[in-house]
Amino acid sequence: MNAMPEPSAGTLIEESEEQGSTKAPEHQEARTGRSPGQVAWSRLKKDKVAIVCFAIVLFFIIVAIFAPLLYSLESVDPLTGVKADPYATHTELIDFNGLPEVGASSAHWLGVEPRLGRDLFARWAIGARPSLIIGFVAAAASTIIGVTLGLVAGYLGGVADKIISWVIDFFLSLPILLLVLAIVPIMQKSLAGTGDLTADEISQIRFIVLIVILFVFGWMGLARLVRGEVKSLREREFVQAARAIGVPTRQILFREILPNLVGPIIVSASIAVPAYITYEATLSYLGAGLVEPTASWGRTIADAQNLFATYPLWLWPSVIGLSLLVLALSLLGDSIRDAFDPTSRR
Amino acid sequence: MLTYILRRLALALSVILATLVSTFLIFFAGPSDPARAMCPETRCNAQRLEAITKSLGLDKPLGAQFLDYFKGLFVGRDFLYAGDTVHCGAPCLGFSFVTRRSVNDELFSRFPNTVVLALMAAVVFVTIGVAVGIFAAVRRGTALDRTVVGASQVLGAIPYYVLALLVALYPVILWNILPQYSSLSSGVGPYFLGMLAPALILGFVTSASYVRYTRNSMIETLSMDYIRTARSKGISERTVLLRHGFRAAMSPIATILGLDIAALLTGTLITEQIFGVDGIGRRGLAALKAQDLPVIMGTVLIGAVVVVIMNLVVDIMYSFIDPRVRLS
Amino acid sequence: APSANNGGAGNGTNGGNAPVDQAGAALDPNAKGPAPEIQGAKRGGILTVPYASVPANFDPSDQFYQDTAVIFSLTHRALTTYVSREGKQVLVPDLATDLGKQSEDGLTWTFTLKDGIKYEDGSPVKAQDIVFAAKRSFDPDLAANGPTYQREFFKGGADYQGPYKGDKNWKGVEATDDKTIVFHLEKRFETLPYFVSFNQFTPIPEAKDKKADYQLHPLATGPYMFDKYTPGTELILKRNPNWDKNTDPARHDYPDGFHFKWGVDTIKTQTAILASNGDDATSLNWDPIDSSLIPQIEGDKKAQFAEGPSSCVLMVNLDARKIPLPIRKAIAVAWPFDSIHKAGGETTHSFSPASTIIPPQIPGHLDYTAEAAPGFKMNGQGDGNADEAKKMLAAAGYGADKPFELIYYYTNDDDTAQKVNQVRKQALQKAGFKVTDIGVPNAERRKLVGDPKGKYNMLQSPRGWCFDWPSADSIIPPTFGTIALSQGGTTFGNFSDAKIDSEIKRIQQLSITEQGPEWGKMDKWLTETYLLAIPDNNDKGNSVFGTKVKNVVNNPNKGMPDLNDVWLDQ
Amino acid sequence: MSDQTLLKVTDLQRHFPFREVQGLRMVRANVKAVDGISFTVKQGQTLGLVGESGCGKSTTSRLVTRLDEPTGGSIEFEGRDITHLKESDLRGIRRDVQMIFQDPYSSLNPRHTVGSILSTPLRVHGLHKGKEKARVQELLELVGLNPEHINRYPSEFSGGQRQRIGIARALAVEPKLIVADEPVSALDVSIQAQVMNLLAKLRNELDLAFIFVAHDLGVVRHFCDQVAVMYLGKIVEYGDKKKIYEAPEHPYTQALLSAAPDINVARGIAPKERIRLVGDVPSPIDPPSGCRFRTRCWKAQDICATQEPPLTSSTADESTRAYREGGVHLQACHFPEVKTNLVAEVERTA
Amino acid sequence: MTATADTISTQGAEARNAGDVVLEVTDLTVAFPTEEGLVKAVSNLNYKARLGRTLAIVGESGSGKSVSSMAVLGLHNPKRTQITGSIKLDGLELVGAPATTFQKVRSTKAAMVFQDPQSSLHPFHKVGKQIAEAYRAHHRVSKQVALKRAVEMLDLVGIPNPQRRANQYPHEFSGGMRQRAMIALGLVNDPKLLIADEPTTALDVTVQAQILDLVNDLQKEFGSAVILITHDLAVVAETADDILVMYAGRGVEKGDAKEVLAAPSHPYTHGLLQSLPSTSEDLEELRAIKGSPPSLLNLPSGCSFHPRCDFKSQVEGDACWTQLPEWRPTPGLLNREIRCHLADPVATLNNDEGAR
Ligand SMILES: Nc1ncnc2c1ncn2[C@@H]1O[C@H](COP(=O)(O)OP(=O)(O)OP(=O)(O)O)[C@@H](O)[C@H]1O
Ligand SMILES: Nc1ncnc2c1ncn2[C@@H]1O[C@H](COP(=O)(O)OP(=O)(O)OP(=O)(O)O)[C@@H](O)[C@H]1O
Ligand SMILES: [Mg+2]
Ligand SMILES: [Mg+2]
Repeated sequence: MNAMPEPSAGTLIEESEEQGSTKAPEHQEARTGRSPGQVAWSRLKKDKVAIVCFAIVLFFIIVAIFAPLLYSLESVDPLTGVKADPYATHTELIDFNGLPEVGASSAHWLGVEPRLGRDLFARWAIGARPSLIIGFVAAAASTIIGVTLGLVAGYLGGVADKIISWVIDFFLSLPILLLVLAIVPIMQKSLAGTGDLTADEISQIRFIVLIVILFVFGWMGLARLVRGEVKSLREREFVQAARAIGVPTRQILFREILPNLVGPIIVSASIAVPAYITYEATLSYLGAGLVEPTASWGRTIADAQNLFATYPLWLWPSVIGLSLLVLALSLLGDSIRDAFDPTSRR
Repeated sequence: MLTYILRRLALALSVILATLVSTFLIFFAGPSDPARAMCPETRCNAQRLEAITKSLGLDKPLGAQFLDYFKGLFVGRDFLYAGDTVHCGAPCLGFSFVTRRSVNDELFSRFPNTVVLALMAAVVFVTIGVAVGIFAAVRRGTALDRTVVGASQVLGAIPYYVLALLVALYPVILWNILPQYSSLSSGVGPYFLGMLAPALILGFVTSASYVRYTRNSMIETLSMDYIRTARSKGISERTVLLRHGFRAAMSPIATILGLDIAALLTGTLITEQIFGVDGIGRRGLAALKAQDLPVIMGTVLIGAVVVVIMNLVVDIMYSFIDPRVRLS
Repeated sequence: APSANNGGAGNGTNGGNAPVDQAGAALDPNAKGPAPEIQGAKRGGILTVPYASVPANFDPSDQFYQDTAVIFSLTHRALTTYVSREGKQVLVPDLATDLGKQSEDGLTWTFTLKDGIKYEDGSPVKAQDIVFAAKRSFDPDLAANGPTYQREFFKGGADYQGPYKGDKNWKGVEATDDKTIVFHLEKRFETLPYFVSFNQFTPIPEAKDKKADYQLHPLATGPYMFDKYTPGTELILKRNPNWDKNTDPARHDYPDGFHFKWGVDTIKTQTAILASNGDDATSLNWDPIDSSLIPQIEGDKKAQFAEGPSSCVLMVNLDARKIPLPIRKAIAVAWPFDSIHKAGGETTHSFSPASTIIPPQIPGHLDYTAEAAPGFKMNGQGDGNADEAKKMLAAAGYGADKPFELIYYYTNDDDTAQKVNQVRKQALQKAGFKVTDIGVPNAERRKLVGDPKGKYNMLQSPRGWCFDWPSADSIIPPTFGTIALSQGGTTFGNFSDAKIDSEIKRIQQLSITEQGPEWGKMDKWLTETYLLAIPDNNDKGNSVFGTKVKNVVNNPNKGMPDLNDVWLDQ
Repeated sequence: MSDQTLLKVTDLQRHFPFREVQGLRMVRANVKAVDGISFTVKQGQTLGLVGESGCGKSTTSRLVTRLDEPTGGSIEFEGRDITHLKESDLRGIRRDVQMIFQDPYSSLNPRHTVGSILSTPLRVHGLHKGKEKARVQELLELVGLNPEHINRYPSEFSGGQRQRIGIARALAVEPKLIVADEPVSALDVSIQAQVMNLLAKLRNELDLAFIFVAHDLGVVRHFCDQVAVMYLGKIVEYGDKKKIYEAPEHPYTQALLSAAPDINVARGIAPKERIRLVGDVPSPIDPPSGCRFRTRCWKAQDICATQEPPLTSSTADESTRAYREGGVHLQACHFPEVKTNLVAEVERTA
Repeated sequence: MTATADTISTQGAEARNAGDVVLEVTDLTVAFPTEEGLVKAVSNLNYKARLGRTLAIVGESGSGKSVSSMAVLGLHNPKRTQITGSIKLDGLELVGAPATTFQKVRSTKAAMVFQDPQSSLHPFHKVGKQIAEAYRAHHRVSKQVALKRAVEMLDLVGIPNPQRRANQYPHEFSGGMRQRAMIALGLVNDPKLLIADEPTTALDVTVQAQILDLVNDLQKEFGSAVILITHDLAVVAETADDILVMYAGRGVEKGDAKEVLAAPSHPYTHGLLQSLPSTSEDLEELRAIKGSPPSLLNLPSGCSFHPRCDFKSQVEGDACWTQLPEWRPTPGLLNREIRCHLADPVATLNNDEGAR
């Protein structure tokens, strides 16, 4: 029978009965041969929105990395005789009411900052850095915490689960914005001690404090998600099979369960990045974010909020930069989720 | 069911207690020194500082301070002030370091404003969010759907306070289309009208996420087997969508809604600040600037209690929405 | 009072309106009520006054701030008060029949109450009530933020703890009968008539004292009384039916009431008031004008803006113990006045550059401009000269290899202060100084700069000084006398010098009219000889008001308008 | 087939405790999923477990494979008590006792290739060191899959093929006993037959013992030597296949057999008697007193409510075929009665 | 089963003559465009359902049983489904009919009982209300009357204490009772056709027997046509009159149920029967059909079953993989049709059995 020609493709023939038969079964092309991650990736590559968003994010990353190179393209200011620098103040370009006397020019593509006369383009370009660094670092850190605690709670169950779930509930009950606003200075103080630190050092400490606070208050969602997933995965038969085989618990967690969480974890992390960026900007607006002389979009928006009519060049580039980055990141997050879970497709 | 409620109640209490202890430790044992913040700049000498420290009760050991605070919460406590004992009834949140007034007065008098703002905003975002979300779900995949979802995403990406500022400035101040906030003392009408602008923008921006929740929930519900059953009965598509789809799709939304309202009760801070609404968020922010610990703590505690209670309410409410939970 | 300006430590460049010269000073012991009508003034309407800061309380014993003083002058009458006459502030009797009678030795002052003065509830005001109020101002809890002159000058005042905790037999102030109040002093206090215009000398009936809660409704004696007060939020005043205008030489009662709102956003409020829609047309705000609105108030909204000097002078405080005089001069040469003002958000309407310690509105003000180096005038203007400062440093033996280190604290939880620090630091570094800028939260900074043993060598407390009454004896002694330093406080220069102290003592013995010119001379001498602090600017006050608000005039002693004279064009 | 006892289960119990508020009191209650069952499995023998949903079949499987810990009774494997062994001490047992699962979709980790799935047991137990790949390919061939598919993911295989991979995984450690929890329930008839054939072949070639859980009586009859019928956490009838099918004594077994639809009806051969049970299985939280089946039993009398019938050999009627042919046959009923005409018996016709 | 159907069921209904065709499906093709391509779930399906008779549709998972019957009630998303051919329900053409037509025929002319009663009943609505709603959708009656009707229906399907049960939620029902409630829901408007899609697959044997008995009893009382979808041939043997065997979206054999099962004439039907363990108890090995069903994205050319067919060598030439066999009567058998190229399938299949 097997000698029969098989002109039709697409059917699986399985040599089930004749043990030891060396004839290879026919290929079956309907079931595509890729892991779920690969499937998601190939879907993502076909998603036009995702690609555009990725390009935007990439653009901002490049801006951030090459910011000094970018603003060095501005020409020398004829009045001050120096090249733009995000930190150098030029009050000579400012009138006695604090407003710039120069507008946008080849020396200052976006003009200069009211009151201080710092180059706005340089500050805008370098201002992409804090957003991106805070977004990604805090997301990475909260992902690690969330996944670890979620895994432990979900798999071990019992007391560990009770404790971790309680901590999650506890954190979720806190009025986070207010608490964060209150804790930022307290934490900065305990890190920095009192006095003895210069503005630059303080601004660096503040940066770290912000990242820490953001992820300390941001891991619960993922932990809950992972816990739930692990709880259901733990009952899945392949995990039972691994246990029946005698695979040690740690290997079950990391080799059997964790790979199945890659999807939700990536999705959650991709949603966390824009959320943290937004949060940083909000904190800066409320005065608990980054401090001078750090250039950040959130800070610029806070500074410029009242001059958006009088001096629009100050506010809007940062608003647009921030909104565009957040939008691109969250659309990208959506695309990633869709790629992992096509049933939620738009 | 009763087991469940009792367990939730115990959990809620433990969370509140933990919030209490941890905020107390963070704020009171933390490195900031409110006495110094209080001490008048040029006249601050050692005795003066000591007197202030003493009058704030900060000279006692931390444990004793906590016990005092704790006692105040449950049975009230007495404060010594200007040679007089002032009684502060339970739940006593202490006395403001700055205004020397009872924190209860400070916060509870403002809480209604926050509640009104949050509820008005909730009305806005629930109406817009649910209506648009259902619309998008039913028209799933069309250009309209994509526009709605895209717009909600754009709205979510713009920093909220920029939008709020624009609203506060143009329609309210410059064009005078919407009235400015005014306190209840200037009349009920002006009060609610004045809440309109902050509630609208807060609600409108929040509705972005509700559009997406509702849409996703509705889409998921519409793929359920029981919707197919409903269709097979020969009832109209509208009935299928509303009586069968909507009902089930709304129950997860109700959960989120409860939590969001709870979150709004302490999260309207930016809105309150920008529109000058005299709520507890704004008061908390002012307390932060003045390092007025009892007020900060009071605000945080009220926030936590509200969240915990809302959580509880939502859980219990959920069990009424979903008979499967109710009777298990 | 110390300047409340922590952040900018500003100084100005080109002055806007010239300050009203010596406008703060005149006495009229014979003034009688009622106050003359203002031409064209109408009665009626509610004036809304939204502004940014939040008064901590309304206890008369605890008041020391200008905003509450302006509000209290609507509701409360003290022994004396000021009226504005042709731009000058004139001290007149208020509840008292005259400006007080001084004993021969100058250690006893006697005031007599007018007849027929009533509280808002109709009960009569008695001398005992004023005595009780004065005693109350000694309570360390209730009056924590109030002035402290009474402790320094009143007999036994240094140890007195007020009527609740203190010695029941204390006799620093007493009522000899229902109408007579007698002050017993430790030392001569020529300017006591000014001091008793403070709210601490408005009557409080002991029977109606509610201690901490009294502030919720302090009994009014002025044309208005508390209607509704929400601490931290708003205060609504209505007419007081028991105010008799015939006893009051200083107050009008044109509007039907006032509505104060606190903690508002300055820029939005000012924008709204300039737009004058609805209630905004009858609103007034006295926060410093935001620079974004300057085009408007210099343009077509000119009529909705008033400005004038305030009581504050700002200085760059140097620790003369740690910085030698040549270096102090080099700092003065290098100091980037303009940049600091710009970065601090100051505008031409918020200050005028100063070259003196005593502001122009004070009698005896001597207009001089000292030089830090030949040709380098210390007029609070310009952006400093780094090259010249470098040369001066080199002459003093400092250079790139051995820089002079300047150490100061600045507020790092305030955005403006951080920005100011940016430009200040850059300019000083450019001049060759090594700058150690220590950023701390504001509350922390206040403690650190108020400690004479602090690590800083400049910018310690005070940053400036706001006079409490229009006489230089409320400026020079508290800021240059070394008593403050020896008691664990800080002064301009943190400097202890017998010559300065004896000069202060000498002038204080003179009569109130003789003192003026002597203080003026001392001012010049202090700057030219010692340069303990670099004069920076005189603060200005301003008001922005709606189109229906009329007769807004700046009070040069307060930097704010007197609301007593404002009326609404309905 | 030797007579050596491999597994001995005595009075095995698994109660899942939970708390509940009743009135004003918090009470503890138990889901009595498995409530005292005993059986033995000898080398090379296959024990079938049948019963309605929720009667404790899966729980028993999980207890025997020690994926779950019993709350009472004992499990002995090759004479060794493994009832409460810790995970670390179970390694040996994990090699000897393996499990095959019901759902061919969830029983394979979608993130691992077939090669990795099959080499994990080898790695864990240190088997075939250095030659794992060859062994994996051997296993694939053993279960009738293409050994070249070693790098494919489970999603690339059909349900039947996946079940084969699951079987290969169980075989990888060369176990002595395989517990198969409904291994063919999720498969279509045509595929089911393939898998059943494979299992039968492996059983014969490797001399494996099986505990075979199924709810399809036909499948159990085809595959097992002994059958245990479970009802609400108890074994109600136990015996050689022939006895259970041809001469069931317990009313529940009889009802079960009678309820199963029979294809032979199409050939005009209908069983004489049809027993239809009413109602559903009661809750295992609060099982009926005495005989658990009494609430649905048509023979129930007062004694059934008060006294729990033990699992014993009935005083069988000598005339029954079952008695004549000998073999084990235990049942737990106060009023046992043999019924022989519940299943259509046909000789296969040509 | 003690049903008191005559009191409620068929009042006012037109006379029902057993054997009348209620549903005629002709050349039905249902395809779903997906990311990977067009899924042809059903191709060229033909069958008739008659009053008073039970038609069993059998086939392996994915063979298109559910898709074809859902097409009858128009339950596919019209935007994402391509349906061609003809579905005539009681003389009404449904392919291409507007939504309102479907609304009218659903529940009144044809009703459906789904496989999983747990997920097919709305968890938030009481059972009685759900049944009453279907009644009210087609009868202008008050809520109370509809609810009374629902209680009667629950009683009819053998739910004890129907009054109380009508007031409960689905999750308070056991699996068997839920399926009874679904049947009550299906019959509340007295439809001419009841489609039961694997109504017992999720149930235990003892409950399954109860439900199948119930369906049979009710059919006798209502005289309606029943389409019973299942993959359990034993169930077919016990309950169905007619049978349609489907493979990969196509019908392959149809005829009298008992006859087909006793003597199949299509290799696939034959293979299925051979795979059943119960009939071959004494055989060491079951005779499985090799391989597995094809992907619907890419059906084998010619006869879809040919890659798995043991008998294709007995067909002349390459017809099996080049030519789609048309329906034809089975040679030598009455009332039997198959789609197979075998010249004499009966003999061929008999030979096969004999050979073993
Ligand atoms: N982890 C658990 N906690 C509480 N109850 C459980 C747990 N596992 C199983 N049960 C209960 O124990 C009983 C027996 O369950 P089990 O899964 O062993 O049944 P089963 O015979 O395998 O049924 P099925 O045929 O449906 O697979 C059921 O009532 C089940 O609800
Ligand atoms: N909406 C859809 N989109 C794409 N493919 C579909 C859709 N609905 C069904 N299918 C596919 O159509 C085929 C036939 O499905 P159908 O549900 O009719 O099978 P069935 O015979 O009822 O099987 P089962 O016995 O498993 O219920 C399946 O392969 C299924 O995956
Ligand atoms: Mg099971
Ligand atoms: Mg189906």
